[in-house]
Amino acid sequence: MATRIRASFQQLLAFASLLALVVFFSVASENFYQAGNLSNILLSTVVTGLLALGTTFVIITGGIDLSIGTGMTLCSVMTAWFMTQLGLPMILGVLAGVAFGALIGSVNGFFVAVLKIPSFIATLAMMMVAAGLALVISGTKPIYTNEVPGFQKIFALGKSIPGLVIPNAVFILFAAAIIAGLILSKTVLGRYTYSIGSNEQATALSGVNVTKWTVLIYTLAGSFTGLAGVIATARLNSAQPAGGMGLELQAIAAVVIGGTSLQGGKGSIIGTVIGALIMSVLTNGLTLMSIPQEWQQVAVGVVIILAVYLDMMRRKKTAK
Amino acid sequence: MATRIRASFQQLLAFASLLALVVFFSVASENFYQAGNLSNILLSTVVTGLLALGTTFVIITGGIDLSIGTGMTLCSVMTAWFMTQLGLPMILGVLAGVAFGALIGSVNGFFVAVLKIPSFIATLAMMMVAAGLALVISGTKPIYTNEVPGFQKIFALGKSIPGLVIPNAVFILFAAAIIAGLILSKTVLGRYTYSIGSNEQATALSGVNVTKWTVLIYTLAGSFTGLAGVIATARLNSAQPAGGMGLELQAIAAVVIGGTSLQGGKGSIIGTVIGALIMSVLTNGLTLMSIPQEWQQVAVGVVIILAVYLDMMRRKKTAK
Amino acid sequence: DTPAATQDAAAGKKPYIAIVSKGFQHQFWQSVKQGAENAAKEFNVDISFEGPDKETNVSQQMDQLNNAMAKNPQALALAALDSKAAEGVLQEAKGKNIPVIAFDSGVDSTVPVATASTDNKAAAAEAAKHMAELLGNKGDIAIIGHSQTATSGTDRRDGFVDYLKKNAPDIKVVDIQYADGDQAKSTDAAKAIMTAYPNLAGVYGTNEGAAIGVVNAVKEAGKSGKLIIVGFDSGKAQMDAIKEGLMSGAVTQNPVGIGYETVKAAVAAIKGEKVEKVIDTGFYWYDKANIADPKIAANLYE
Amino acid sequence: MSNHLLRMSGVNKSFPGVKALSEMQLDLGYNEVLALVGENGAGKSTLMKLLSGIYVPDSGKFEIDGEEVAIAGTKHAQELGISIIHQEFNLMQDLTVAQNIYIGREPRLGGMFLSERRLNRKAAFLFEKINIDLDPKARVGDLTVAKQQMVEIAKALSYKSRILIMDEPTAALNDAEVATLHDLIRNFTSEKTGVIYISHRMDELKAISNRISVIRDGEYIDTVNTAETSMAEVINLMVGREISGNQRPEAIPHTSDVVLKVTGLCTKDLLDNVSFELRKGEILGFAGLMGAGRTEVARAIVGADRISSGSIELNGSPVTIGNPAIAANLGLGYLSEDRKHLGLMLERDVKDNIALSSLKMFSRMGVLDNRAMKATATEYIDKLRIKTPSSAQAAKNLSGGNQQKIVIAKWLVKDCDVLIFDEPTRGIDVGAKEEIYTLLNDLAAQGKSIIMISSELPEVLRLSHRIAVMCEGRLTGFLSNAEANQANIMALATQSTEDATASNRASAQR
Ligand SMILES: Nc1ncnc2c1ncn2[C@@H]1O[C@H](COP(=O)(O)OP(=O)(O)OP(=O)(O)O)[C@@H](O)[C@H]1O
Ligand SMILES: Nc1ncnc2c1ncn2[C@@H]1O[C@H](COP(=O)(O)OP(=O)(O)OP(=O)(O)O)[C@@H](O)[C@H]1O
Ligand SMILES: [Mg+2]
Ligand SMILES: [Mg+2]
Repeated sequence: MATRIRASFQQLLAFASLLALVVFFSVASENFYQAGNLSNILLSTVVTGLLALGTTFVIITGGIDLSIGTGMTLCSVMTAWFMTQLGLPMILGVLAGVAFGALIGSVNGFFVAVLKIPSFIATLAMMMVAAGLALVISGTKPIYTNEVPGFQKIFALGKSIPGLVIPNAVFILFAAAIIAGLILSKTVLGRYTYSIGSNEQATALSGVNVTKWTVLIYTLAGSFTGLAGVIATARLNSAQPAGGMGLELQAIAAVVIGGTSLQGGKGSIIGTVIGALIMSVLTNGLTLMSIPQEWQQVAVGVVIILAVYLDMMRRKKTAK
Repeated sequence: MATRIRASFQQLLAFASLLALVVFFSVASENFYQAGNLSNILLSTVVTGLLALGTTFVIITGGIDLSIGTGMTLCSVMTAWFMTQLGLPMILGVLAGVAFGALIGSVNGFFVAVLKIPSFIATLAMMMVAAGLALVISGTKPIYTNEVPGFQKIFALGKSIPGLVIPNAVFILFAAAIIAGLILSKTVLGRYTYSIGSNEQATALSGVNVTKWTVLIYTLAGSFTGLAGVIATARLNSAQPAGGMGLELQAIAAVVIGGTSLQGGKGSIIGTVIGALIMSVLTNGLTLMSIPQEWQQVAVGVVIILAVYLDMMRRKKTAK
Repeated sequence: DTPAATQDAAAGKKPYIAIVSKGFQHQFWQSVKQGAENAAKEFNVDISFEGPDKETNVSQQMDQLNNAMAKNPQALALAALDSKAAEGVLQEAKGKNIPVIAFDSGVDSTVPVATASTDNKAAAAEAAKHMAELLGNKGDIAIIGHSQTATSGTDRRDGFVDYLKKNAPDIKVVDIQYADGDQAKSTDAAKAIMTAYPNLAGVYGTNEGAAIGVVNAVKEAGKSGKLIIVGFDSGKAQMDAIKEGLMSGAVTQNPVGIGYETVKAAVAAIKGEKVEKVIDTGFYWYDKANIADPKIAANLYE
Repeated sequence: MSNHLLRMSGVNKSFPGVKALSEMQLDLGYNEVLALVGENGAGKSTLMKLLSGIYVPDSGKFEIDGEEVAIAGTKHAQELGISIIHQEFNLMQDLTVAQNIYIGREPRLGGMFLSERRLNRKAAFLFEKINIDLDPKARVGDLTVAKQQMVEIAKALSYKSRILIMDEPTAALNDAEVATLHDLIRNFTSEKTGVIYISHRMDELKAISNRISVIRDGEYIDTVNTAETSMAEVINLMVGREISGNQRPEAIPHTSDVVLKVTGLCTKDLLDNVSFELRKGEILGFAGLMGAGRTEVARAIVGADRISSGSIELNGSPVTIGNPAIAANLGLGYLSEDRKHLGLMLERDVKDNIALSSLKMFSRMGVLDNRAMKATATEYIDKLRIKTPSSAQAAKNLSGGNQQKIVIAKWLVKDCDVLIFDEPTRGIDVGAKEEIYTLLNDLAAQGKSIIMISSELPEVLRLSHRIAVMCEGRLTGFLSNAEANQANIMALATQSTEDATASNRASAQR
């Protein structure tokens, strides 16, 4: 009980960081605290947020996933390819996109768990392979999906709830976050995610098939990458085969700002969501304040340090 | 003794990987194994190689340094700025450039050792700050150094050894590697690098001032980043303020291919040098074979996995 | 008067124009920004200028577009990385009566009231024309590109290659490598190509970084003067190389002019004045002979 | 000059939810070995960590040679002449033995440069002086737990300290090594020095200590002169009740089914043709010197290490066990000797640790039943008397012995038919040991089969129906409980290869 209260207190405080930023920007720029802009912020969180959800699992196991950025790009290309070249109906195309992400994840998992290659290097290699394959498969050209009726509307920009300016993509992110949260806290897979991150050897000696579960965890993480690819495609109505590189660092930053430890064994989905929001509030707010872009980069760096440091200080206090 | 033999055997085998690549490309492309091209390969290794040297120390402590890519860019800008705006004589400019790298490193070290921020996140933030500052300081314009007499010749392209086509930058890399190797294996700082990476807590309990030494180690690593910035400036006769991002991953890949463990506690400079050479031989060879670039990325990814996997298999065998 | 402008007049503030470009770090975009700022001062308007970190980052540009719209601009200027992806925001702007000005390679849409751009393909063809002349219409050449996906990269490649195919079929493009416009990477790639094709007669670099990379490569390989090099854009290093004869010449667009014309058109649109649908900011071939020509020099940046 | 080398009084220390020490007092005389005993979680390690500068006391007075000192940190403690062997290892696995011992005090070639040669020579000299068999150049990570313990001991002795604290140094040592350690201690103590010695092995207190201080639940109980006090009295002071039981088990009838049959087990490194049978309801003790290969047998059986040849039959049918998960599925559990690295998730709570092996039991279709997990954890906290504020306490905050109980609980919850316990009572106090013995006996009585590896011969004799003895990777003999005693076990445990080949040759000639 005590720990639960303490844990939620911590998240409350991470949330406080986010609120502080929101209040600051609301004062600094009149355009910030407006329905339309808040919905922009949420929308710009979706892809990084989805990537961060998946990678939260990987990081809790003590691993890291550098392949999510270009992996997302590859999934985006594959989704568009499935729909337009292969002619799959929309919903099948979406599922195939997610499944392709899961496939990438399972390959990562295989390298890490079966071949015992450090996750940093396995996913770094996958990052390059995915970047290359996205260009190869697309023929280095965007694949457009505007011929797929309803795709953009349903999976990105449509506003299903009347009266609310929030687009569907945002709801998909929140639904995914809830599912991820439940998996992490309520299922065997979630528990093993923490166990493996806490002490992999002890977990293995306790009779847990660490290899199998690690592959599964990476596969799950990959399916979030796949979903991110689908949403990115829907939003742009096209798969953009270049790019994606760098997104992984943003996603990882979101996860860490959210209080998940890179040492493994600790972390939460709600933290990750807050972390992702902090990142996009920051970018949005600084832009609205018309800060020159080079200074924005500096500011984001400084805020990351501050957020993580304050979070650590609070933890220490609550732990005392 | 036995361990030493085993260690050098391992490096022999990593070296064999490199040789295998060289042989392959020599067969695949008649232009590969030619003095001029080999010197090209060496020259293209210099900057990543220098970055990899510094980051080897950080990785052996169990940390990671993501700031080396854009940090190098910032050092390059500062070097050019010192020489042209501040009008420092060349040699002082070079020293100031290296010192600036050390400063960046010491800030990283401060965050990691004093504030206890995980190195991944501290250096990620520094990566962004450095990228922004490079643009700010340069006014987003390249700073040219062709007015500095001898700079390019002495620190990059001049060929000091008659009859050899190898440019000075390459000798600087090898000199730096030798110094790094000596520091790592023969000095107290090197010993504590391994010790902190093996068990930071135990090292601290043994009365070693872990905070101080960690800051020093990051500072040392930063000075290699500074040197890389100097050489990059000399080679291009200008500081290019954009870019540098992504270089850190190449450098880390080189370190890991060279057998240094991301868990910390293990690693060697000779391995890093071989790792860096493997990366540049690969890029050069694939380009000579006119492999389309998207396939090159795929190939590099695959080779990284293979190299690390084979290295691990061999280790297992020799360890037995 | 558009409603947006009326609102603004009531608030007693300068009109505000949001500019979303394709990049911000590179010289070219900084020159566009410079031109825009010049115009902003001249016409007494506020502007903001923003672009993604990389020309491949379409979704970052979408976020920047959204952010720009959140600032309720009186006009929006856009150099779209992907026109179709931007269509939604363009429609939103249209719905809110915010005039849109397209710039650089333009926006493939009916929404923009004006386009201030250069035809990248035509400019590349101009470079190809000079390359062909200098080579006597035969020989092997290579291209160092700056992007295999961004339209500026593909247009400058395709315009060049297509011209040669049509007009100088004996010139063979033996290899194309891309190096993100990074000088060091471009240098290494060009050196490798020169090694693989020892008889290479010419190299074309598709932007400033690529062109300088080629120049460096030739210098480092000790082949100065043995290859024909043509480039794109300007910058001090490239201009020096041309003056020294290392490079035969390059095509420059008019980035300052693009920025200036864009803002000028936006101001006109805000006032409800008629603007020209297409504002061709032009491109120029420059070489050792005409580099000092004031008409040319005005389009070059250091 | 004071007649106390070290004296502390009025010491208090609290952790969140735990009052670890209250008004604690202790004094150590010159030329004295003071034993400090108490149940698991009594506060012994905490007190020593205060003394060595790792924790800061809430309040309390510390005097050395009668002068009050405030210990500001680990380095300061070293400067004050206090050195400590922690209950848990503090070694750098990737460094060599010599590098570990002299970390922070490396011989230098002037300035920053190291002299590896002088370092190794210095270490070799130290080992010779204190008569420990260690290779200065061996990588610590390659050593067994026992050897690592020796490294810790050598390291502590290498400081020219006056107060030496040893927190359960013998938990991982067998009797021969314990004897060596006692010699070291006797050599160390002098008119200027003293030793605080923490142990749960009552038998050795008599041999080594001058006085015994007893603490219970963070409070000081009493200090007695060793020579004048019986161990029963000490135990009584410690646990506040009588500990009964010294009965020895009967052999299991040969008619009982063979549950586990291991034939010709070999590993690349060490094991050589290990064959044995384990019957239903049997406790088979494994005895042997450090490095004899008992742990390796266990790891090989559960698939944690690769075997080069040999076969395993479970309930009469041959099985291939590629990893511990397969073993667990077959009802074969292994409790590791190294709880910190191989047993516990230190950052996770008690409940998660206890449930780790049995999540299947606590879940339906992959969804966990947290309430059931908590109930079970609470049940075992009571049953094993694990001292913790709640089942939600992080494992790292528990005392060493209580951590060990968690690992045991983990395997008790998982309903295995064959359990391999490797040093199960390492760091567990006498009272709790009895409880664990009772549990093991109960399990055997229920028809479970148990392999118990232990370096404490009394424990092996106390529990095992049968005893297998190993030496240098081979099984050198089996003894029934009735015929076994310390002498014949030691004889088999030291029957090295030469003896064996000699006797084999002899028997072949016969
Ligand atoms: N860092 C900590 N945080 C919270 N509680 C702690 C911490 N360290 C120790 N404790 C608690 O303090 C009490 C005393 O622990 P200590 O380790 O001193 O026991 P011990 O006498 O050494 O036991 P053992 O014989 O099992 O080693 C225990 O209840 C333990 O759970
Ligand atoms: N991680 C390791 N790396 C290399 N050798 C090891 C390792 N662990 C154990 N050994 C070696 O294997 C042999 C057997 O060790 P094992 O731990 O099985 O012995 P044991 O009988 O259980 O003794 P102990 O009482 O030390 O646990 C020893 O010679 C030891 O040096
Ligand atoms: Mg203890
Ligand atoms: Mg053992």
